[in-house]
Amino acid sequence: MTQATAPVAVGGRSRDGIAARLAADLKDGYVVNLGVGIPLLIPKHIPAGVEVILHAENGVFGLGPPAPAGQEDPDLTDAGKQPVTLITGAAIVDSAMSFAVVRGGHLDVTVLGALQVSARGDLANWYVPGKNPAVGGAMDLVAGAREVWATMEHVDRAGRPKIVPECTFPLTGCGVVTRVYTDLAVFHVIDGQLVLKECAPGVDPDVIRERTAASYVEDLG
Amino acid sequence: MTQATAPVAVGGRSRDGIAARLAADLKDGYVVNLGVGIPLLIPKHIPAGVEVILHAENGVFGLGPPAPAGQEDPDLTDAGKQPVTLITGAAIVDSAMSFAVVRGGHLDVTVLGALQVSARGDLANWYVPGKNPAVGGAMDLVAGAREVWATMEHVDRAGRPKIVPECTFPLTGCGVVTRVYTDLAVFHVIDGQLVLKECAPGVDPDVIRERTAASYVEDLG
Amino acid sequence: MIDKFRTDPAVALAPIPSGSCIAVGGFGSSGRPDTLLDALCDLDRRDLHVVVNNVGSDFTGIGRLLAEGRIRRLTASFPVLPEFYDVYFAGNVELELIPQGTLAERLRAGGAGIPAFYTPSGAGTMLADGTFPLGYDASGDVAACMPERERREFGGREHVLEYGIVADFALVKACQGDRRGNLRFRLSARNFNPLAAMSGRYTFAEVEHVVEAGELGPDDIHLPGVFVDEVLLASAESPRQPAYSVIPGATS
Amino acid sequence: MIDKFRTDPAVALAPIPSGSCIAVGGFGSSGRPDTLLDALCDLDRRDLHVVVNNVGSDFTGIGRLLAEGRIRRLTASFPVLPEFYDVYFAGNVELELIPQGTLAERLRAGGAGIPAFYTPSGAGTMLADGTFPLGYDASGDVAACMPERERREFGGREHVLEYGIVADFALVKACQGDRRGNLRFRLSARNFNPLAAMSGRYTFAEVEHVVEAGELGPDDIHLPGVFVDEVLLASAESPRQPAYSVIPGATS
Repeated sequence: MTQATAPVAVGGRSRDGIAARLAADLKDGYVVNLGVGIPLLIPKHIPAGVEVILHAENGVFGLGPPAPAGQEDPDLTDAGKQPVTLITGAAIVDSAMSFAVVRGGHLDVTVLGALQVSARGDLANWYVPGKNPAVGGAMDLVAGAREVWATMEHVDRAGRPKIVPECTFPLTGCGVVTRVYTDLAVFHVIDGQLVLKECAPGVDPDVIRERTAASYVEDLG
Repeated sequence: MTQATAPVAVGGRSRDGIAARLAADLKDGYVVNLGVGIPLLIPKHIPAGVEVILHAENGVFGLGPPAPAGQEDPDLTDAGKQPVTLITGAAIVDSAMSFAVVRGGHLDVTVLGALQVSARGDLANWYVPGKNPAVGGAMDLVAGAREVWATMEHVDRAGRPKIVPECTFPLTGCGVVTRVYTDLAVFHVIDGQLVLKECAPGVDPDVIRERTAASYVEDLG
Repeated sequence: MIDKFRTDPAVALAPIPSGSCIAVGGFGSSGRPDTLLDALCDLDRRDLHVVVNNVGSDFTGIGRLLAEGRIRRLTASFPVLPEFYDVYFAGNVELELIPQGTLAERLRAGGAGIPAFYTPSGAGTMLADGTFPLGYDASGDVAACMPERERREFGGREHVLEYGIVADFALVKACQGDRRGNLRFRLSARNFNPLAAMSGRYTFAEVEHVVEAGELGPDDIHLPGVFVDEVLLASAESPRQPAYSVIPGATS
Repeated sequence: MIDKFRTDPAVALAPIPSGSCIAVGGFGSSGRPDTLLDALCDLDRRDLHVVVNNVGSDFTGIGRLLAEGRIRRLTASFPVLPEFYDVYFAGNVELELIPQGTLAERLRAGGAGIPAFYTPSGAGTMLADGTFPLGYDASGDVAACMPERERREFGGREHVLEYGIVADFALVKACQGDRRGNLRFRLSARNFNPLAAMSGRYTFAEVEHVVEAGELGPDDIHLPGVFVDEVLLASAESPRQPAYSVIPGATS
């Protein structure tokens, strides 16, 4: 659609590559909530030997893969209303308990797609003004999870940076993002300050700098 | 012990008689919490055909009679830590849910013993200063139940009225009592005002007046 | 004897007047009480304030209420159905958009006698600062906004005050129910159902299976009957579920 | 692989320092985690802030902590044990006396990320007005009172503000537990256990029966393992329960 203004290709990770890079940071025993988009690519990249409990906000701890064709159960869906399966030893709770876990800080990581992330870790991911507003559990997840990892393309389809000094889209939460995984880089948010920790293979730090509107510190040690 | 100052006998109901009179006002389907003392005499007086769900604040809906000797189960006690049984179709919940029911107004009646009831329905029943303080669920019960029925002897062992203008013992709740059942009378609290509704058989209204320190309205229709 | 079983949804729901606030369970079509929602439509009730997590993706259930113009205000986290927004932007329905966890907690709080609580969810966003349009007028301008939330810091962090929701009625769905109103749900169809039931001053439950008192063990009841006033059998048209799959050893 | 099973209570609880705030499940001796409480005593931990509904009636469990002088402050609704009050009035332990429903809700709130909520329970009483003695000095005078609660009207009725309790650790007891920490309780031994577990930043559960993952069905788990960090087998000295009695048709 916007081919004319599309950014020049600079290498970096595919969407699956972003998911795989992030999955490598998941630790054994983590309880993890995955949003839609790139986060849904993560399960197949979780390293062997790492057992992660996937949480669905509608009350499932221990999501399995999508239900095989013909075995869909209308009483067992994920937060996107897709028929799913359970792992052995999964637990079901009601929605208040599901969010008690989230808000109470018992979720290790929530991985969310993002429209924008600001220099101090503000997140905008729920609403594009003029479109249809819906929030779901996003604001609870970013307020409650111990870690909020945003995953996204580094720039939007028009080539505009998505890591910005201040979010221009409505906020999901203030200062909540702890890491950003993009096709080009991995940032951590440390003491309210974005820190570039990694460039994707073959991506030069200068390329990241010119495609990032927010100021950040480099710590590529 | 205090025989010398004990009140002159004036007839009226026995403790079992108070319990039976109160039990006659329980309606089919009521969910009822019973405190210690006279309230524990109520179950055996519940009229035939009236099904009442007895609640124990430690999470039981559907208390049965005390456990038969030799069949006590340490995992099944009432709020007084006594081994009990369950009725068919009883439900167990945790303590937060147990009090969600109470505080949320889903309990039809709580029946409590009382040290004092005031003219406007304040209740004192949890603490005698100088003794060992313990509150349990009393304050939640009086704050939450739709009806709070106080049961007690009309006067204390020294003959002092227990229905008083203002409670002198520490309050359990303000304006919470909706009925009072004593050996001599039945009062309702209507619009913050005590109303004498019934004299016990053979008890003259004058006897009630002289043994009641609080002002009240008579409506013996 | 306590017998909360009723047979005719139209008779059971007849006391619900137009204009009521009704909490409804379900997450999409999963655990949604379609038998009761259909009966409410057939009774021609209007001007309803519906509290439900989402509208769903078609014109069944909440979608039918919407399509028939019966909803005055929707309190939800994720409306989804595009036609809902058409009606919203046209000024024909109000939308109170609430973070999902806050919505669940508000329903529970209302049922639990907690008039208000503080939560970090939504602090610093347009769902708390009084700028989110509750409704539009016929010319497409914002007619009213959701009220600004009271703010307060706890532990150095901003929180907002949210109020318990006490609905006039609740409509929920369960897998099993007995004559005392004890309910047991199945898998993720549980979701908002226990909370909507708690929130209702008067609660109707449709169940897929009517069971004898005692058939549900005391430790197997998800919601005690004290929260439920009437129990009806779900219509046979409601989808029946096959056995769900457990993937042994799968971790994702 | 997630394996929360531990075998030695002394090793498991060793990281709990003296001075900790510890939430404990149980109602009297029912559902009380005596194996863990004994281990804590054997580890000689002192100066503890214990949050538990009641002390019990003898010198086992919480009573042992008390008898050995390990408690600095007790947050409870119903201490009961006369010897507790001797220590309280002598100025050797503080008592934060909380209505039982408020205590349960405060534990849940702390675990659920709700920093504070309003409740009508206790409004207008000495447990809310700042006059209840938190502790005494050696000469028997009141050294400090419980703080006065903030008050606020909702619906024309006075309520008090109560804070969520986040305990450093929680000790709870369940009937069954699996390697992921999923727990199932039995009858009224459930009581405060799920709430104490939620409140703890780090939670230890003793279980009467260790079960395989999957042995507890997804709808049969009372507390999901996400709230539990370590699972230990209850000591064989803990009382085993006979089958409880259901009185068919009994209504009282």
